[in-house]
Amino acid sequence: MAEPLKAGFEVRLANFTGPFDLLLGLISKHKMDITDVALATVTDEFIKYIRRLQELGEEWALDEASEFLVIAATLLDLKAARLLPAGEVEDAEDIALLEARDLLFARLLQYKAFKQVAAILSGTLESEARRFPRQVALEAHIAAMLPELVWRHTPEQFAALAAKTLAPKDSTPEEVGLDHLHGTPVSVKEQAEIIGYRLQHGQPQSFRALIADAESTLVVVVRFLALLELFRDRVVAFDQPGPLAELTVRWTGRPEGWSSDNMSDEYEQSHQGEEPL
Amino acid sequence: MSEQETGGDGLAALEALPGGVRAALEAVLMVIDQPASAEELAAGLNVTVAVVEDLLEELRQEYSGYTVKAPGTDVDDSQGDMDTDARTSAAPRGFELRNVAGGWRIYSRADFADVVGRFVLEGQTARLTQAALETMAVIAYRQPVSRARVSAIRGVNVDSVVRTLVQRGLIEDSGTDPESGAILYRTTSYFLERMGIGSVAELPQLSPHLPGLEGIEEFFDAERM
Amino acid sequence: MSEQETGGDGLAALEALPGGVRAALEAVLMVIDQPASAEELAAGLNVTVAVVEDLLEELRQEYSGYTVKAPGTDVDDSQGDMDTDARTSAAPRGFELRNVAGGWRIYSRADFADVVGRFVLEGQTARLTQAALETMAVIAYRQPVSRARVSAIRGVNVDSVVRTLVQRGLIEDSGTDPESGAILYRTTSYFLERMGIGSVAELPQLSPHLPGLEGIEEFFDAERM
Repeated sequence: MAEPLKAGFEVRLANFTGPFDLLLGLISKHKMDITDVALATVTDEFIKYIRRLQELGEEWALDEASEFLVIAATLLDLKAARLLPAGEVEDAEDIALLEARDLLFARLLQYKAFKQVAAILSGTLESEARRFPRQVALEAHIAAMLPELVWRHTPEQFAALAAKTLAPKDSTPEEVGLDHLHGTPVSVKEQAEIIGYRLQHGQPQSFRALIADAESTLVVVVRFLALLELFRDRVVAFDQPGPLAELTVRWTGRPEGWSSDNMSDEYEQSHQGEEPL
Repeated sequence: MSEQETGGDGLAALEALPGGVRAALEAVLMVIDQPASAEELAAGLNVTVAVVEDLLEELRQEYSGYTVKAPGTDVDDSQGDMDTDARTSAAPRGFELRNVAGGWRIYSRADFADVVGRFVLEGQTARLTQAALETMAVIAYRQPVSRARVSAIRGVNVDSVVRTLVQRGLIEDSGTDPESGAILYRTTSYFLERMGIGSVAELPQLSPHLPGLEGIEEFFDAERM
Repeated sequence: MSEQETGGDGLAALEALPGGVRAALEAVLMVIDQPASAEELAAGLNVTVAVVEDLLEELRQEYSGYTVKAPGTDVDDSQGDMDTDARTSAAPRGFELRNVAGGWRIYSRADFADVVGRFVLEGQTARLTQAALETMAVIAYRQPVSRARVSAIRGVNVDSVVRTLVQRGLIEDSGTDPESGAILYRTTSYFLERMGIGSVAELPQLSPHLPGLEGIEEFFDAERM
């Protein structure tokens, strides 16, 4: 168990390739049907397993561990619900719990399906690997018919090409979209001013309306931060009837006594000397 | 298929050679290093696609030990089968002709894998890990698909596994998602070759493994991204 | 050659397979790239050299259109032979088995050089593709290097591109890696000639283009397999 663990989270998982795999493993160990609500009985083991991984891992890869934690949390919820006296579904919390359970089952079933077809693909790949394609070098008399190669690269051009090709590629290009962050400076103060102006000179507005004209996700985020700042400065108030329901923002400050200059400028300070946010 | 419908010229020229068009087709099959479609072969031989298709099928059967009538006279298959069993050509050859990934290609017969493997280390690929297989499966059935979606289905980060699959030539970049800008991946024709199938439509059905979850994709799409 | 002089075991095992030792030999011959000697073939098939030599001669003749009896197994041949002469085996195949410089390999039949050449040249260009150039660059600066390493550096499968470069005479096999057994490639003198330099030592240094990349090899090695 305590072998040198270097290569990442999956190695530490020994036989499991992810949280669903672990969950499926535990379920089949208990000979349970996946859709059985008694899923809660594997919760302890699941948590225990994660704890053990945590103890083993020098640097517990947060990124990959988070999925385990999400599932562990859902399992705990289910277990808690089971411990409580059975009753009618009454409030939003009960419904959320049921949804969480269904979501977990659905994801688990989906994963199980892919695991099954992966096993089929594996079998096919293995039996197909017993056939070797003929792929031999072109016979000399045929190769001789190929047109003479056009080669126009000077050694220097060739070296430049080699340098470019050998340069390490960013391993996760998909996640590197930071360019636009540095390209478009968006200031919390500026956005607070925009929001402040709209709210002072109009009716209470929903958050949705306040970000309707935001040209990028970054602006949405910054407006949200600006709202938090305004809230701390006690010039706005929020109304929200329930979780994830529409968020309405109203102006509660004195009509004219506010300007963004008075704003606590934690954001601007913390970013001084760096690229604009 | 169209402009050479007669196929007469090509046929006439090649028929003059020993073995005729059939042997010429075999000769071409000897030098290709990736599957060639009937259309490509027909164009190269300057005969019609129909002629090539008949010949390919004839060679395929012959290599597998079914007796087939000589060249052009491919008709009497039913009759041929009768007295076939005991004859020389009834023993399969050591190689086979297969239609895989949209093209035809010669392979050594699977029966002899152990012996052939001693000579051909090349192209023998290490087995995929369980994580790679599962990732491969999700991509095969959900393509084109982003790493984020594959991650969501498998519950773990798949970045390094995806990179390995790309290097192995089993999947490739197929552009970016117009909304998220994420790179989308799809399987390659090399994947089809390795699977011995003509197209992804021939993959085993996923639905029998997914009881009553027909709408699940949309569900997750909405929920995830 | 020596310790298996009886060849009994190997024969027995292979004879049980459809087509027997003969088909096994065909299977090997069909997929090997480098010609193999009778001794090597015998060792791989685990039969005596004499058996292999007989079979090689038999196959050679058969591919060239001489009707040959099937191996030891040819039970009903007398009966089969009657109506055989006009049949398939009398026409030469499109391929031939040749012994060149002490090694055996299957080639396309020389008669069909024109049609084969036309097929191969179709779509061939005199220029290297960008993918081929990049692969060439990696091999030139990292030689001797295996395809797996080039794949890792380029992030894509390079098998077919490497084959093209070999075919173009720009790179060649330089033995195998003692650890992995993978084939290593290096540049040829033809490449130097085309570059107009005397040796690979004259290739421009990469450092001006690539500051601080000394550790790059280790990076890729560690990160891959």
